[in-house]
Amino acid sequence: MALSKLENLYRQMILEHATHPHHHGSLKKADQDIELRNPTCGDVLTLQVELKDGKVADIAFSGSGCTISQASASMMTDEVVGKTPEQIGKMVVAFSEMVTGNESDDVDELLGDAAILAGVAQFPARIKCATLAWKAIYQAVKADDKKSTVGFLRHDE
Amino acid sequence: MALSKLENLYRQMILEHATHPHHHGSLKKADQDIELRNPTCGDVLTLQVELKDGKVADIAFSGSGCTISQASASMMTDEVVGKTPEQIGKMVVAFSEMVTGNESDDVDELLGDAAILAGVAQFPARIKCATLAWKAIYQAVKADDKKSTVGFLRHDE
Amino acid sequence: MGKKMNSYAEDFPILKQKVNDEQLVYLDNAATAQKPRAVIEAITDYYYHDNANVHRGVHTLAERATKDFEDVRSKVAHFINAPSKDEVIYTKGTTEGLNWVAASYGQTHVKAGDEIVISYMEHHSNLVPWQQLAHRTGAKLKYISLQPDGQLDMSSVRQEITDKTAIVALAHASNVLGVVNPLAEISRIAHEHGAIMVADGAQSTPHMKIDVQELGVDFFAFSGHKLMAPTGIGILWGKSELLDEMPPLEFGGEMIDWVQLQETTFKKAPWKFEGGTQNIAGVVGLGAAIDYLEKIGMDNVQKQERAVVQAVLPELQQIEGLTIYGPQDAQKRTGVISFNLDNLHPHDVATALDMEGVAIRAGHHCAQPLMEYLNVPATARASFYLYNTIEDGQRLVEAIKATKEFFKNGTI
Amino acid sequence: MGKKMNSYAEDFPILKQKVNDEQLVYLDNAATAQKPRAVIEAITDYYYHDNANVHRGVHTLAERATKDFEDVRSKVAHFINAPSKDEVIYTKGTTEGLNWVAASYGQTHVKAGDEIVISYMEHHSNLVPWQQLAHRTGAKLKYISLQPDGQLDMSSVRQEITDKTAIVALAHASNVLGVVNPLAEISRIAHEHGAIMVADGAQSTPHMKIDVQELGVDFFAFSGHKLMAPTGIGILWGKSELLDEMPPLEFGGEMIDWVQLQETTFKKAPWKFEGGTQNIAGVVGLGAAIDYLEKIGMDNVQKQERAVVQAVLPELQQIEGLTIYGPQDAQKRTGVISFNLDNLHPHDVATALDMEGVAIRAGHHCAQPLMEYLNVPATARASFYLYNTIEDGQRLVEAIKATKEFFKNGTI
Ligand SMILES: Cc1ncc(COP(=O)(O)O)c(C=O)c1O
Ligand SMILES: Cc1ncc(COP(=O)(O)O)c(C=O)c1O
Repeated sequence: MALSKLENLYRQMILEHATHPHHHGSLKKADQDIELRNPTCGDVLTLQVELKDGKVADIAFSGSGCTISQASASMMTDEVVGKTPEQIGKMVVAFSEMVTGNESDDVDELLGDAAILAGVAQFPARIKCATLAWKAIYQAVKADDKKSTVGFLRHDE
Repeated sequence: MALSKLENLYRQMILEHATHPHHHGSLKKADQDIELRNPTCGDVLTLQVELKDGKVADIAFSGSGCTISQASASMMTDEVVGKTPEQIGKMVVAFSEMVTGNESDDVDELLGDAAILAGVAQFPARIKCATLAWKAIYQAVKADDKKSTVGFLRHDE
Repeated sequence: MGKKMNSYAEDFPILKQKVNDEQLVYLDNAATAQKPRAVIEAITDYYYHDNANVHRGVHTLAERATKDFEDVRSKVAHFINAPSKDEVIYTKGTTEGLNWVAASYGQTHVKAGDEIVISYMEHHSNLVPWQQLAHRTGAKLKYISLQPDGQLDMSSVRQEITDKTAIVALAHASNVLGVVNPLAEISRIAHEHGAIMVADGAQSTPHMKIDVQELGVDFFAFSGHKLMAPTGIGILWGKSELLDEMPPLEFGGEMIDWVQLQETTFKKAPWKFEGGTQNIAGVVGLGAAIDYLEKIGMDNVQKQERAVVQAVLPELQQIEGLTIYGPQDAQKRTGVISFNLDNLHPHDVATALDMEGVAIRAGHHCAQPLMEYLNVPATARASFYLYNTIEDGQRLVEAIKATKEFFKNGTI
Repeated sequence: MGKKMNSYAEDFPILKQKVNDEQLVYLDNAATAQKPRAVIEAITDYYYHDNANVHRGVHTLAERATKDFEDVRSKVAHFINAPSKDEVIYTKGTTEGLNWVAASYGQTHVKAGDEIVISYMEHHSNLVPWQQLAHRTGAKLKYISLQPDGQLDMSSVRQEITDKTAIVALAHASNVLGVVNPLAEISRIAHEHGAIMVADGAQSTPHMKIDVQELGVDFFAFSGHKLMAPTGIGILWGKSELLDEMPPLEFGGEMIDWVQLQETTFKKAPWKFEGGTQNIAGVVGLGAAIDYLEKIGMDNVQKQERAVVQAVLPELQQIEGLTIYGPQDAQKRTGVISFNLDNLHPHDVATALDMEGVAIRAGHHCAQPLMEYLNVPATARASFYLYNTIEDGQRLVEAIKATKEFFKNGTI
């Protein structure tokens, strides 16, 4: 049956992250506090980031969204802790490329567990769900960056 | 050659009326003074009417327009002198019907020479040229009539 | 009732395709309808034989195009029982029609302190234009509440509409809840208070006989594309007394009577609203869509859809964990069925159904205030049209069950 | 140059028909262009395979339609060399695009005492919106004069554009005089005075390579239907800094970011301007038209048309009693040729030509102030496009001669 194909998208690890998201909640002390929406589906994501020594020291997210957006947010928060804005910038680009079908060789290394979201590339309508959290962290750590070079960040749809 | 068909439209009498229009000019004393335009082709028609004893006593028109609109105006002015508004109303309806292809048996009687414009029915794009003057006389003698029953009078195109 | 209830699907070539290796079941009709062969061929015929710009031309093609263009206006007038074809204005769609009423009639008739009354179930296209008009004029925007089953609360109608009300604007049929609002009655109430009544007919016109005079409304807007006609064409109907008072909004082209360097006079309605070259092929396609629907008869269209809903709704209601919004009685519904499954996000449900070949929509359906009112972030929505069969409904039910099964090990 | 110069006509099925028993020669291209088979088939393919509403959908058809819709935006950006696809807004046509600039940018940036500068050759669509904006804001509308041969008088340009000028709005190419205006130079002058430059590209975009950056303009509007694309679709391009400042005009549908009961936030440009369901099939058709033209190359399109005009113009000039408006030098012209014959009314000429199978237009061409300026009630107009051949031009010449002969016994 056709739902078997769904397993490419909803891998076990993704379902687990969505059901029991990491870093879910809020921070007492945040340097960045960002709310992003995916108007198409009604998703809301609030992201808080604490920076120390030019690195992400702590992070938390909350909001409502689908399995993919929740899992992606959970995985993203796992991966960016301890990273510099520059490193995060590279991760966001790699993630953006990966979910639009241009997977590079080093995604596992760059993105860790989040690389499992590569399957989203086969579900174009869901790309926006996967990228919402990455869009948020990108804005949080590079808030002064006007014209982004990351494709999905410029498309507001 | 295809222009021979043109003779159905540009009959000799029509060309004569257009070249030497009757009642062309203006009245010293007019009871009605109406300017109508055919915005599609830039035609302007000014019509002046003098009424006496409930009948059209004198009439004059001026303005610029194509052969058909000038000839039609000239013929119309010939036919309406001495007629009551009621009679004119009937003539206008008959003319409107005739040029849209619904010629009745009594057009010759009702419209006199103007019946020769029946050929316009084969040239739908030119109906508006032929009816402009009739629209004007209709408005001149029935200016209080709100919703006209004459088809072409309601269509502003 | 036989199994193969109708053969209308035969007229819609797009339905004969596989999507994700499954036979397509298109249940996103509230978003846009598919087109019968007759409509698509009317468009190609137009481009292959008659294409020309309208009104201005003396030559044969221009005359043919103009005749087609104006004949469809009469056809539309007949379709919605408008008193005159001169009250039928071509627009881009419902959104443009409603915006024009707000920007032209509203801007010139609504003043500070006036009230504009809409409801919690409105589509953004019948909400934001009024909200922004209220901002611009200092008027107050008020909302009619809903009963628990999603129907308009008539006591709230009577309470919100007052002598201060200038405009009441309501959906004729909801794009989420599947209810039809009693506009004839509400028009009477609005008129008693000296307000005008604007109807958003986007979701009703495709599915039932419309009689603007019986509804008693002052303006009625709908979209061609939800009615089997092409995209980019819609209709705004308005009472001629009101249209006559309204200033045009888009200047240029055939809407003009006479232009001088510093002054311009405009044509009468409907032409004064139709600035620039219109969507002529869209108009031709709209005419073909109306012909197609009228040949079947709008009452039969409605019967056919109701039969499908009556068969499907009870089966949906039996799925454990499935919440259906709006009336639970199939007699009180249109073919729009919004739902949520367990605590799955509707987006996940829609993706799963798409894998089964069943095309539905998920999201806020351009009705965010309604989502808040229902206290859900979003819903899934299946919506039926003439060409859908009871088997299509069955496929929906099966696909939902399979989705439930797939996700039973839990997500959010 | 061989006799059968091109075989493009083969791509346009509509041209293969008889009109009044004569083979059709379509020379009304400035009003609207015919569509190549590739464009018509793109529309039917869309309706037969992919039709769905865009942006909002999760299912496969919706995703396909959305991709098509957004891909064409990039295609258009490339076609006019726009820096970003986000500056490309879908409209109904040129008229809507220019009206939006006037109603949104103009309304929020022009104040009493400011000046708006246009020219005597403007189409009503690039005249009345500015005239009405001037009325609403108390600004002054000024006109640039023309040289005797119909070209813009550059000394008048320098005189009319002053430090009070807020907006300069000009046709890139005239729909009557066949001239192309030197927009790059005028943009510089406008910018020196702190004014913005709006270009009406309706008559240039179909016939020559457009580079909005080279032209230096701030807004550029054109229509699909004159460019072999469907009716009901057009483009407004604007610089993103300006688009960002502009309030949206039509509310509802996908232009929205977030709607609350009393407040709404909007998406960014271009989406904030695209209220309601768009003309999706029209967009797909526009993409196909651009593909068709780019495959040939816009420079070749221009060359082809110029060759025809170069062959036809001298022959027209030799007809006694024929007045041709605009430059008499074929090198300085587009394929638009307006004329009058003796003291015949152009309407009579157009009817006579139609009898010969030659479709031209007669009237004021939505340029009444220009007619006054030229001191004629109306003109006849033949306009050529890619698929027209030298033989088509010959047919025009012969038909005009026959008309002259027919009416030689005199009319008005
Ligand atoms: C120069 C010019 N500007 C504007 C327009 C208006 O274009 P549209 O009718 O497609 O809006 C036209 C076409 O009629 C034109 O020739
Ligand atoms: C109830 C309702 N109103 C208005 C609209 C807007 O219609 P359109 O997008 O065709 O302008 C829709 C469709 O999305 C609708 O369902």
